[in-house]
Amino acid sequence: MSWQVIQQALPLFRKAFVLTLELSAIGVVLATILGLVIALLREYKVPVLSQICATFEELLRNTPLLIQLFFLYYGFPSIGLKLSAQACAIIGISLLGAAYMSGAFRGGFSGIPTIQVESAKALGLSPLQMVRHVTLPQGLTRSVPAVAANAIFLVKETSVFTVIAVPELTNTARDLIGMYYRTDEYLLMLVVAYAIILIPLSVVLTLLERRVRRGTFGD
Amino acid sequence: ACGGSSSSDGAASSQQGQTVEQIKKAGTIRIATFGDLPPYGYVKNDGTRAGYDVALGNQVAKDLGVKVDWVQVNADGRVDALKSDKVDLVLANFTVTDERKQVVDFASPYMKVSIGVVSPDKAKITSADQLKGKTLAVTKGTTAETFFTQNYPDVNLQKFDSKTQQFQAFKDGRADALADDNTYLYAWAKDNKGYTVGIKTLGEESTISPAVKKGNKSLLDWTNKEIKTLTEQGFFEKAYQSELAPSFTSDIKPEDVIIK
Amino acid sequence: MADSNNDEILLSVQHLKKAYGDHEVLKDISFDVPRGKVFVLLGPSGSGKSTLIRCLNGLETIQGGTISFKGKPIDGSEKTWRKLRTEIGMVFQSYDLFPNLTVAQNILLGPTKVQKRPKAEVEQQMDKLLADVQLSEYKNAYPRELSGGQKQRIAIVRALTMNPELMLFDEVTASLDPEMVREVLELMLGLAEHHMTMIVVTHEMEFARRVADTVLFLENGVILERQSGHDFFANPETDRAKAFLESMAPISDEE
Amino acid sequence: MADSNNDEILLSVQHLKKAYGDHEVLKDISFDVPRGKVFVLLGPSGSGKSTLIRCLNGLETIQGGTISFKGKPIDGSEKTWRKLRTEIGMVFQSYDLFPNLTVAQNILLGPTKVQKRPKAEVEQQMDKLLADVQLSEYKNAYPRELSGGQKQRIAIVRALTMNPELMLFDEVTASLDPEMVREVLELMLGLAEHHMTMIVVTHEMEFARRVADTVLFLENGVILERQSGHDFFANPETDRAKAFLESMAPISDEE
Amino acid sequence: MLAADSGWTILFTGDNLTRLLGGLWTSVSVAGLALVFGIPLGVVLGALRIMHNPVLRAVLRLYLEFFRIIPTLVILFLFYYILPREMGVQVDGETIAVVAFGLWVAAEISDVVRGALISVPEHQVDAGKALGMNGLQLLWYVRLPQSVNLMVPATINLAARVIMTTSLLLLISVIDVVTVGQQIMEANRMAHPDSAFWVYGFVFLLYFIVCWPLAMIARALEKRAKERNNG
Ligand SMILES: Nc1ncnc2c1ncn2[C@@H]1O[C@H](COP(=O)(O)OP(=O)(O)OP(=O)(O)O)[C@@H](O)[C@H]1O
Ligand SMILES: Nc1ncnc2c1ncn2[C@@H]1O[C@H](COP(=O)(O)OP(=O)(O)OP(=O)(O)O)[C@@H](O)[C@H]1O
Ligand SMILES: [Mg+2]
Ligand SMILES: [Mg+2]
Repeated sequence: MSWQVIQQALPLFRKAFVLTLELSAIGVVLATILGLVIALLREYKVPVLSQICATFEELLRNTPLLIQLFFLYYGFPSIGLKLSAQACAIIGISLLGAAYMSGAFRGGFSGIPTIQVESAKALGLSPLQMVRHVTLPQGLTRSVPAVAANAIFLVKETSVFTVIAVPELTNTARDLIGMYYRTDEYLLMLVVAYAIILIPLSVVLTLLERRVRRGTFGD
Repeated sequence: ACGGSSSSDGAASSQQGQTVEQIKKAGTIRIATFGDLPPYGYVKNDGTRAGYDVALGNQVAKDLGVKVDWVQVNADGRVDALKSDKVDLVLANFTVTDERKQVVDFASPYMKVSIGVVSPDKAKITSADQLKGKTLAVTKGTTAETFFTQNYPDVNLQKFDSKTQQFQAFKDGRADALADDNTYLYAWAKDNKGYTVGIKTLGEESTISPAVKKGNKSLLDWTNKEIKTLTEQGFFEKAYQSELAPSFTSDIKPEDVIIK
Repeated sequence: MADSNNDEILLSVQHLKKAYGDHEVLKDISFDVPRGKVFVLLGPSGSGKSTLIRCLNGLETIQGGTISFKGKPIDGSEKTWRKLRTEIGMVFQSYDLFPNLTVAQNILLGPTKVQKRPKAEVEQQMDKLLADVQLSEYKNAYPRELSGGQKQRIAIVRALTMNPELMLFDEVTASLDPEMVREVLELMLGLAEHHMTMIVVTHEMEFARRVADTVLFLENGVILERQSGHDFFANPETDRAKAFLESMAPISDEE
Repeated sequence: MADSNNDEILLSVQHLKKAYGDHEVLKDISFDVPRGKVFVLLGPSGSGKSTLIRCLNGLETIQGGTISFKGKPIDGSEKTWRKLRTEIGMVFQSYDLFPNLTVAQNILLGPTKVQKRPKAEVEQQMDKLLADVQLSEYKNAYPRELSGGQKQRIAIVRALTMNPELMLFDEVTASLDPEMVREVLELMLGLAEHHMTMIVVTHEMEFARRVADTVLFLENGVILERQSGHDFFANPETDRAKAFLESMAPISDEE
Repeated sequence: MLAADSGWTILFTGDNLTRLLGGLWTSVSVAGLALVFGIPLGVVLGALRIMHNPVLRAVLRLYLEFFRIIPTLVILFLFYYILPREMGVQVDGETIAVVAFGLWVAAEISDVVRGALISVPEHQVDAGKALGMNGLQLLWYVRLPQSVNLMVPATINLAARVIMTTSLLLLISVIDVVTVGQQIMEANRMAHPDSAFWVYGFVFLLYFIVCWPLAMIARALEKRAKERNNG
């Protein structure tokens, strides 16, 4: 272990760290929004669209991100569609994330007791009013744990971007190892970098989860 | 190719790698090579390996009287394959550099090489200075990557895991040029119309050698002798004609590549 | 409860049929509920009481027969039911307050969003009703801060704030601790005294006896017996009703 | 239940204290249960009845005081309790049969696996007990095929097959449909008549009155009143007990 | 695009199809072995995690959190670079992957098992205790049988995830299905310049064909478990 090696690599790691953060943030936000839309389309069985969304979800959830990225990055140009590596990365993680987030949201919605829907009906609420005042707020609250777990999963998945030459953390570490052969130092830095992102994130999400649950359901 | 972990006797071997004796006793030699780099190391449609490096490896095994257990690596995996005892010998277009000498032992060279740059005819790059601010595709762990990182920090490097990915991305127009060993570029440019090796040599000319684990004197000595014998027997000349020549344009001569 | 003679029929059920798949749960049910009267549905578990009361609020689609409200047959469309539900209040066994809203928000939701009544007016009515049930202090509490009995009383207030003409109650005390049963039953007794039209499913026999103008005894999806409250408890006609009443009596009578 | 004079004290509780964190749930509880007697614990919700009865079976660790069984103080270790639990049977409010085992497997589990008694002998005993409660035909049924009342009766049989010297019951009829309460209570009355020593938490006042040799009235973790069953119901000493009895009485007495 | 000379034909040239399937088999067998080692270990760890020993629980929790926090790819690299050197033995990529994935599986399963075990209602455990059962008897007669129907679907889902994660094997020099695909693309780069679309597309499909049925089975079992719990 050499401190000097670590110091020299710091600027590069810092840049990679920021990029990983950016890509993760964009990915998680887009995935959440898109996932919610898909979940609502499926929950309310919007014709055609809900079937398309279901197929999309199954396809993405049951194939590895790495292959999805290869397909987007190397495969699509041969049929005339060329996207930059970062664009592929963002599209890949957002779509994959959306498929997972949709599942999380649908899980949240389906956890709402039927009695809640029935008492909303008994008050004469229209379907839209019911979504707005009853099912959406309760469903979102119930989704929080699964959404949080997915967010962490997505941040971790950004490591796969290494395969399409996006200079995020994993790519940078492997690159340095390949050039200077200081495996221990670079691996340590890599692990620490992910720990710095993910430990606070998982702590915050756990707290949020607890608060939301206590807030709404009192347990 | 589930590389058999023919793990053999004890601590001695794991410190310096397997000796020639141990390899002979085991009956197989494990050689690292590329799988996606025609005409040096690649896999044919029938699943068999072929190429210049592969031909050398087969000869080595024949002379040792053992079978080959091929381990496919990417450029950045070559050192670790040795370090972590996954292979006995690397025959994967391994350019000799000072950094690498500190972590592995190189045998006598069997090929000459230098960094080259290929670019589209439409926007031909003929000098390294033209690359400033442009995007250059390289493979991780190659001399080209190290060379540009150290000498031309203004060039945007796009770093890929494997040759396939590097060339594919370049062909998709994701980079302005691609740098790698000139020898592959000749072959690639011949296969791909519309591309020229605009810079034939950059930096110092280097050599390509077999590599063994640091301290594996037994195998190192044997390999040095083997290279000498094979050179004398004209093996490399023959291998050049059968493996490389068909892939190269006619302006490349055997003496550009092989060591006499 | 004195018989009133201006017998307007508020709700009329004719030949109602309801099946889940092949399983016929309600078979040819007919009865009329005059305005101001209290009907109590009794019957063993599984006899179809909940299903019947849910049909009366459009929560279940029916397979046959007609339900008429204020003389008009209901066409069964979701839209019609949605309008009617503002006139027919319902309270369920399980606490059905919305956990994400405060007591006041729970109560105001229907009147302001569905009935589009002015908020100030509804708030005034709410305050009065909350005061009646002695729960004014919980106006800004969330349901999780209330006991079961308090929750059920709020659920009743919520339904009442819609100014319904008919109230449906499905075993509203069944999940309550014994000590909380009374506070809810007393609230319902009060409603009956104020001539609210109600259909009540309950297992509390003493309460049923006091409150029922008419008892409908259901078994196997059929109305087996239909009597005034007093007569039913004093003198059940069928053996099944007799056995049922016995099974519900406290264990002491054996001594 | 006639007083018996050979007053062996089966269970003795002295100065028992139990707290959850800072919250003292039981404060200095003392009482002796003679063999063959039935003690009924009464008290409002949250007064500590369940906690107390769980302490008597070692399901809660206590913070002070001693519990002695058959004259020997219990050291409180899990191992000691494990041995004692084969002599102290317990039945809970929630149906606690193992859903993955048949009725027979449920009953045989404790005697054969824990007490290591020969299977044939236990089966004979089980058959007799099942016949007593008229549930022989359900021997190979799974709990999900039984009604709530049947489940609770099997749970009692399961506890009895261990040949306990003391039985603890915690509101065993509270989750039952009203029609099923009676069949369980009758089984318990039968046990009392056969001089099983029992400690019973219940909300069924009539049953309590009939079965109790002694009533302990708990409030806030303290035994507020301790009387013979007959006296407690006829003439409660404290105002709290009076109020409690009133709140549990059927709603009719207001008429 | 579906012309006879288009890229898709290389999938069926020579031994390419069997080679691709062979690569997939490598991936699936690595996943399979990792599950075979990881699941029993995970069950034991999960059972230990519901015990009251705080040190043991903290250690096991830390073990789980490590695998939760660090991306699987990074874990794979850690093992790839460090394991052979430290162990002083020759290990190939497959073995490393089996060990790394196996420990990961154990971590995840330990959480599945723990979650399932504590989801068994407390009153069931109390009922077991009231019959005088000891810790092991409670585990064996009460907790495990009542929670397997929760564990099985979660385990199948995990299996699908492990199979998908084997796509990373490419990065530690295992000849997996992607590597074979790249070999094919290189060998045919002159005749079929558009092969990337077809080869990667085909690999995508292969993964889907393996993982989707697993997901469907898991979902069906989950639904059944839920229905059984309610009924
Ligand atoms: N959603 C449903 N699907 C299928 N069958 C149902 C459904 N709801 C109720 N049933 C069946 O309909 C019958 C009547 O049920 P219902 O709940 O109306 O009885 P109940 O009289 O209210 O009983 P309880 O006193 O237990 O509440 C029962 O046999 C029940 O199994
Ligand atoms: N596990 C626990 N942790 C903290 N507090 C508890 C726990 N169990 C019970 N309590 C508290 O102990 C007190 C007594 O509870 P207990 O369940 O013994 O009452 P109870 O008399 O059985 O009431 P009920 O009639 O409702 O069953 C209550 O204030 C309750 O909140
Ligand atoms: Mg009902
Ligand atoms: Mg209790």
